[in-house]
Amino acid sequence: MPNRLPERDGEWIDRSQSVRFRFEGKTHEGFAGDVLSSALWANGVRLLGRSFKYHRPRGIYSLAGHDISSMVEDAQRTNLRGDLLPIEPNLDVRAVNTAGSLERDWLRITDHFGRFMPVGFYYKAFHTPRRLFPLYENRIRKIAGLGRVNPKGHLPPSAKDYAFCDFVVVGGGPAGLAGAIAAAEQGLKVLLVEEHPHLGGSLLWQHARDEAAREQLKDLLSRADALENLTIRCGTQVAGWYADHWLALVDAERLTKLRAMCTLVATGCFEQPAVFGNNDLPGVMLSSAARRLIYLYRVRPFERAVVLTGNREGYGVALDLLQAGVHVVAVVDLRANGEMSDLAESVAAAGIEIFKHHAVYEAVASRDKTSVVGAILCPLNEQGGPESIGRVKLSCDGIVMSVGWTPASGIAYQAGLRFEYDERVEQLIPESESDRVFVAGRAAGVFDLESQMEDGRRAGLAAAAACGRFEGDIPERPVHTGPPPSHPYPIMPHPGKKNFVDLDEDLHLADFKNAHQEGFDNIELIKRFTTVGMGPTQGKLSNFNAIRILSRLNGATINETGSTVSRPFHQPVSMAKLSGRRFHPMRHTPLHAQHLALSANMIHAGSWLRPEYYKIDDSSRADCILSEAENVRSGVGVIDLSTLGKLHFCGPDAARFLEQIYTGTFSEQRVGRLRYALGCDEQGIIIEDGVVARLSEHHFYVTATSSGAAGFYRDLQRWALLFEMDVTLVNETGHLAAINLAGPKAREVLRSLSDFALDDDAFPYLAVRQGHVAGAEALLMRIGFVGELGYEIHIPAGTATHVWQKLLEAGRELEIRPFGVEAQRLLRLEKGHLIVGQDTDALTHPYEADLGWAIKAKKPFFIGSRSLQILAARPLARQLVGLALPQSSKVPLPEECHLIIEDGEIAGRITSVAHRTTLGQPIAMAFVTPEMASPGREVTIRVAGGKLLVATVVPMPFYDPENSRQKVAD
Amino acid sequence: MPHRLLKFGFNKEHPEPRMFHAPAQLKDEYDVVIIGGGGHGLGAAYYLARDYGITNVAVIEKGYIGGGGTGRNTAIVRSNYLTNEGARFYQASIELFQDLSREFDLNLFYSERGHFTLAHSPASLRTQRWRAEVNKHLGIDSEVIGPSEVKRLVPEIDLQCGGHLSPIHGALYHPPGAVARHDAVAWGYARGADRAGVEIHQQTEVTDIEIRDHAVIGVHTDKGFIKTGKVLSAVAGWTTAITPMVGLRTPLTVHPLQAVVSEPLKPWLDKIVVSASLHLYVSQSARGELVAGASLDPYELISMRSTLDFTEGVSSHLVDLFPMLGDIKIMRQWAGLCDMTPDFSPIMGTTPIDGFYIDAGWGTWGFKATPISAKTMAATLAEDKDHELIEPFNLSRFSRWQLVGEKGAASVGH
Amino acid sequence: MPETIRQSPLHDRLNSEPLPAADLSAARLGAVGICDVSLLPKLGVKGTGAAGWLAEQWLKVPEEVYASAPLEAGGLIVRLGADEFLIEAGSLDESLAALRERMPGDALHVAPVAREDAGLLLVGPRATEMLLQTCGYEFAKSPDQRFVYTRIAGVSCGVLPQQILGNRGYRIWFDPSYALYLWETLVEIATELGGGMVDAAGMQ
Amino acid sequence: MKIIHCPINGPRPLQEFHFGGQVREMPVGSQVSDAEWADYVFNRSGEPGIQREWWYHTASGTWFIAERDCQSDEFIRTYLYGGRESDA
Repeated sequence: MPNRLPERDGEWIDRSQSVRFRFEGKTHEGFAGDVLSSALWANGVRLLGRSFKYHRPRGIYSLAGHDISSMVEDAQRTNLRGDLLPIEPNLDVRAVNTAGSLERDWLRITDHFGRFMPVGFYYKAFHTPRRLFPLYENRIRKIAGLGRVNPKGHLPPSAKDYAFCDFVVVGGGPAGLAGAIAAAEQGLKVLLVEEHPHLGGSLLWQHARDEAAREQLKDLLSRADALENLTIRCGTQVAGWYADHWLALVDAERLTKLRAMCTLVATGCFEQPAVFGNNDLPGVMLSSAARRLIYLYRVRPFERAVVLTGNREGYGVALDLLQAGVHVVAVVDLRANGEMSDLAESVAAAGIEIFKHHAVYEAVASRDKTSVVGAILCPLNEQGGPESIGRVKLSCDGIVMSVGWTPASGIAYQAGLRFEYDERVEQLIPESESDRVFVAGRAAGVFDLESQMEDGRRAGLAAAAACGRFEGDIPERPVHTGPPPSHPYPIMPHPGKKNFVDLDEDLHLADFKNAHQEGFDNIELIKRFTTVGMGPTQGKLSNFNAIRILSRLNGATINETGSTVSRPFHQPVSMAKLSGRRFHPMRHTPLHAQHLALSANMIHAGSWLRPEYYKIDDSSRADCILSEAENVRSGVGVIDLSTLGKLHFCGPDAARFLEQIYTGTFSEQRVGRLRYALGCDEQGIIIEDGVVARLSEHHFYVTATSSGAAGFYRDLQRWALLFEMDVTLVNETGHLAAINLAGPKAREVLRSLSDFALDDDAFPYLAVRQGHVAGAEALLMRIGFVGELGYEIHIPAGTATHVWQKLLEAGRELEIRPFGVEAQRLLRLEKGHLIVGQDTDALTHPYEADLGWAIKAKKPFFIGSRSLQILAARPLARQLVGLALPQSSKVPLPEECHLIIEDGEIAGRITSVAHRTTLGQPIAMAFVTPEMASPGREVTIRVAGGKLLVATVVPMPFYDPENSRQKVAD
Repeated sequence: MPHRLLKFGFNKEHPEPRMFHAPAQLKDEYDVVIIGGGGHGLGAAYYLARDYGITNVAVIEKGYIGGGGTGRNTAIVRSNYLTNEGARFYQASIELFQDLSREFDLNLFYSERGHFTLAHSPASLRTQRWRAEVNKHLGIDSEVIGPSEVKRLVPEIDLQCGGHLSPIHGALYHPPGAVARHDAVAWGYARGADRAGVEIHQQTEVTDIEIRDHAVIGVHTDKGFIKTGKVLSAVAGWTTAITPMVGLRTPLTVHPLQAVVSEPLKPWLDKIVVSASLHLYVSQSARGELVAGASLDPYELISMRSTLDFTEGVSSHLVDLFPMLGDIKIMRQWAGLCDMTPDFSPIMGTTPIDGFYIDAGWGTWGFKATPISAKTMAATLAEDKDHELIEPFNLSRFSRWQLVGEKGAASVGH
Repeated sequence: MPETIRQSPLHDRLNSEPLPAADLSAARLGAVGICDVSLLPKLGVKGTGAAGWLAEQWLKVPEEVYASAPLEAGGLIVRLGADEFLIEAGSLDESLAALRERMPGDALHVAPVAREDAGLLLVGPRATEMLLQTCGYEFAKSPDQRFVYTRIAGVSCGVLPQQILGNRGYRIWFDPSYALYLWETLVEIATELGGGMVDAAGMQ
Repeated sequence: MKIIHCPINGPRPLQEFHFGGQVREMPVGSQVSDAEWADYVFNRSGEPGIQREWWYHTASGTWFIAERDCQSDEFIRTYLYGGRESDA
């Protein structure tokens, strides 16, 4: 580690733990606490990555993950940021987006063709001739993108959690710490979140040479430590701020969703680069990066450095470099008058040459173009632009940029604050604060260290006041005095070399000029056309320079130019963390284990799991289904109907309420009897059907469709309010099980288990009875959905297994068998019963579905009644009919949703079909035009492969049209 | 390298003129005022000029061109709709799209990738088959395919969806399904309209519409009054702010629709994958980013704020479908506005107010309809009669109880 | 009704693995233990006459919505709303069945509600942490014995925070059709936190 | 995530709720024309600004009314239907 500096108080590395890791196939050594970039730089490795478009060499730039210069991948993960990636013993990474290797990336050739690829070039070529575009596109796709997805990658689910506090402080620098302490001292429950592994923020590097500042940090940390109601989370980023102080916190392990009452944004600033020729070469870096290297990782950034500055900070950086053993060749100051403070004297005293009103015009590249070997300076003219005469070339291996800042304002923007440009600091500062969102410190344009802490304290007290914990006076925000910390236009045109504005997207100054020339002259349009700020770091280092450039081009102020909107995330967040442990609630009927024991093939039905059919060895699915159905027709079967909605309507208005909900009448329904119930929405569209059982004068028990039950119950609750009904609604859907015992031998099975009379007189068709079955409290409904003698047995869920087993035992001699959803669908189709949602669609009204009989139009009102009145007066557009399909044909039988074609036009569609039935004849239900709906009419179906099949309209039901089977007497 | 790029290398100055101009001020009178400088509004202006020679047209845009739904959608183009009316309409749109780069001489990166609508249940597969059959009837390339075919075409997919969701039963495969550079569509229309003499006024807001005797006579803007007898409202998510100006009631409700992009990746997904059950759609852009979206936000809101629960949900479903994506990072999220109709079809054409034309109800399907809606609205304005393709979409269909039910094909936002 | 015919919705799931031994249960309770109390008999009473009827049955009816009160015979009563109550017996006895028998057959304003809820207890010092992984409600701020309706891992639940074995614990009721899902989810999290399923004995 | 103040359950995150649409007055069917009825069935206000809406707290089954600015997403107040009001 040739560039490692001696040990120093406050360094982040642990020299007792050396760590060997691999980069681009070579082994390197660093210390625990190093990130990849710092460890490589310590070892003299300066080529860390290649750029997105031109594959230019890149080194350390921000050392904060605000550029994509060092993006790497390993066998599992990709797009890892070297600036933020801790080195670990088994780390083995390579740069992303290189063809061949990082050093020999053959795509670096694209750099030479840059002039053929101006801004938006891809809009202007490749589209003619049209047939060639896919070829071009394929090439472009291949070279675009950064990391490769590992096709076998499979991160285990991580936990996600929720957290709560009164006051969240984003950023653990001087302002954030002071704010958190002030609020915690007032009794607020405070959470301070710091994205780096250690607290201190700018105190750690910007003020590192200042002994007093180091003491201040220690003091802040010990005060913070003493406060029990102040929690600190380091190594955690606030990825986004959402409505009502809902924050996404992301650390190495997980996503935490934090609910706060107030937010302090004390996120500091992103240092901004200068724009000059070759300003992306390895060796050109932000002053904050150089200082992070020196103070956090103890790495000497260069041998010989030139400092380009436009503020006081640059002089401090020069002294920092000097102290780190760097030969500082020159300080180049953009400002006409240079620096007036004592710092300038110290710099001059150290023998460093100061070039006032000069700029670095170009970084001189080594022959292999992978490092800086010099800097060309130029004097500036009155407008601040480069003079063509008087240029100076200095030899150096590093150029440090200290030209200004832009607030890390993303969280504040997301929290609804707006920023405006302030010429006192030449940066954006918050236009105002809300009563619960505060900004303090450098993000608010407060740069003096004492003032930053004062500003933090102010915000902490304001938060305490907002939470009702503080009533005293809240101080004003300190105002910046002295020269601005940022230079208003650190941007030098260079006709020959690329001078980058956006390093993610490889955009240089000319791209902006050209885009503007083409009419993209407002900030949003220029962003979209150039793609500035759209790369992985979302413009942290480029957006503001783009605004400065556009303002110049438009001759407008920064405030007139405006800015683009900040959106989450602050740094990208992995989908594994975002998704976390997945909660997909699934519902099981109480008989689930019974079905599994009977080899059921389970399928998802909405949120439920249901038996599709029960597997029998060596039998096909279709055989199993048909034999289940046949067993119901000839013997007896049981099906689990526990997914049905099960609702009670109780109270004096119960009948009246039902009549307003459903199309039928219920007030004169006899106690102990059942009625079919059809529900429409306000448009008159069918949404529900079920059975209403009258248990007593004021008590009805109602079944609803499995998929619709939850929503239907919710709607019922609202209708009860709206109609001002004295009715108590109870939803027992999950609390009750339902088993349908069906088939000619059903009664025989039930007889030995029930405590009430089952003969036709005592318990006729369409009657309901309450009693016990196999000792369990039960409600029985005699219905014939499948067209046979049948009893729907409703019992408490806890007794379902017992009752099911008793039924199977009692029916063993009669060869009782369970049947699944598919057999039931077949049986009901044979009976001509429609299924809402399958035989009806989002626009089907009852008249189309042959359910006009279920509408009691004389009722004064029910939901949908007025609409149905309108629909009834209109000619029908379609009608649901039964179709007999040919038994043997060379043409395949239709599938559901195959179309009916008449005169070359679509005239309907199959809604349900059964190829094999207990009738021996394939049948279907279909929508057809009314002209085609009469029995005997032949219709043509377009089936698989476009073939045409002729079928015949027949009356429904297909099976037992007299309904004698379900009414059967013993 | 295409020869068209050579000029950039050998010219000292950037050899490109302005694509569109920024007129200093509004004229007193225009033949047509188009509210909304998105793809639809600019396109209508373009076709009014190209097909009908009507060029005294102002496009009034309160922000910047293409800044609404045009620039916020996930740029998917398809025509595998459920109804006759819908499928014909969107198919006509695809046909225009396919030739638009040539017509504009601007590469829209119109890229046919193939579009899958996954079915996770037999019921969903039925709807897909319905769509496929209607499509085939109209000559649109769509087919229902089984799970193994899905796996063959998109090998990264987990047919079991992680095991805790309903597995994939099959899909509707629509080979012409495409993506395009959405911004460029607006720019292309803007350039074409601008060249024909149409004025595009950005950062200009319509504040009211003047009506006399049930007819439009002018438009108030924040930059002054304009006389005109014909106004087209083509503002999608902002329609409910415009229609009250003319006293028109509509079924529109506005919901945000959000989307996310991942960091750029080397290409691995060259298809467009949609799952209605998982509320997910995803494709990979030419830049390498995964662009993904889901269903509408669950309540009405005329705001483009983002939510975390959206990103959590869409990530979760992406990982359900593609388990390898756990490590991949979401870079940015955003939202657009969707003006939803009860039947998931647009509202287009003439209105009860003479001279007020509406192009709205674009919900989540506005981008893919851009060329055809622009063209048919231009025809409707020029001839003051609904173009044949959009007759079924007239606002009056609701009072006539003749809805065009597209929910089965459009309920997931893409 | 013979007791044996009733089963917890988790019956088969719990039968598939043996109950943890006492020492394992104790170790898990050092983090978070989860146990099934679904079989405790429950009764719901709903309707505008519910409060009055319960008072007539000599039950101490909680006045406020979401207040709960212990029953003299063991168990507890929770006021779920202005017009709705949940009663859970303290043991597998028949007392609630008797109460249910006394309900009028066709009262205008009192309706019995079949409550077959799954019932879980979360016990141990990390119980709150476990809820923080599954629920966006801040239980740290809600008092003991005060009922809360919320969502846990996507399932609508009723939660009663209680002191159990010296820690803040939680009694959770929910639709039994979600029992298997929620149990698997919570046990997975509990296991990560160093806990897991524990024997219900001694939990009450 | 938005916090919604349920009049019964207090402040809760949005995910505990279901949106029930705008509050609309149903006309008496027999007293309105077909066109007026269609207007009720299909048309909505949808304008930017404050609207009255139905919201449902799922776990407790509570329907209530919210006055909300559908542009700023600010809940102005919530109250039970025809019942007591509470500030949002």
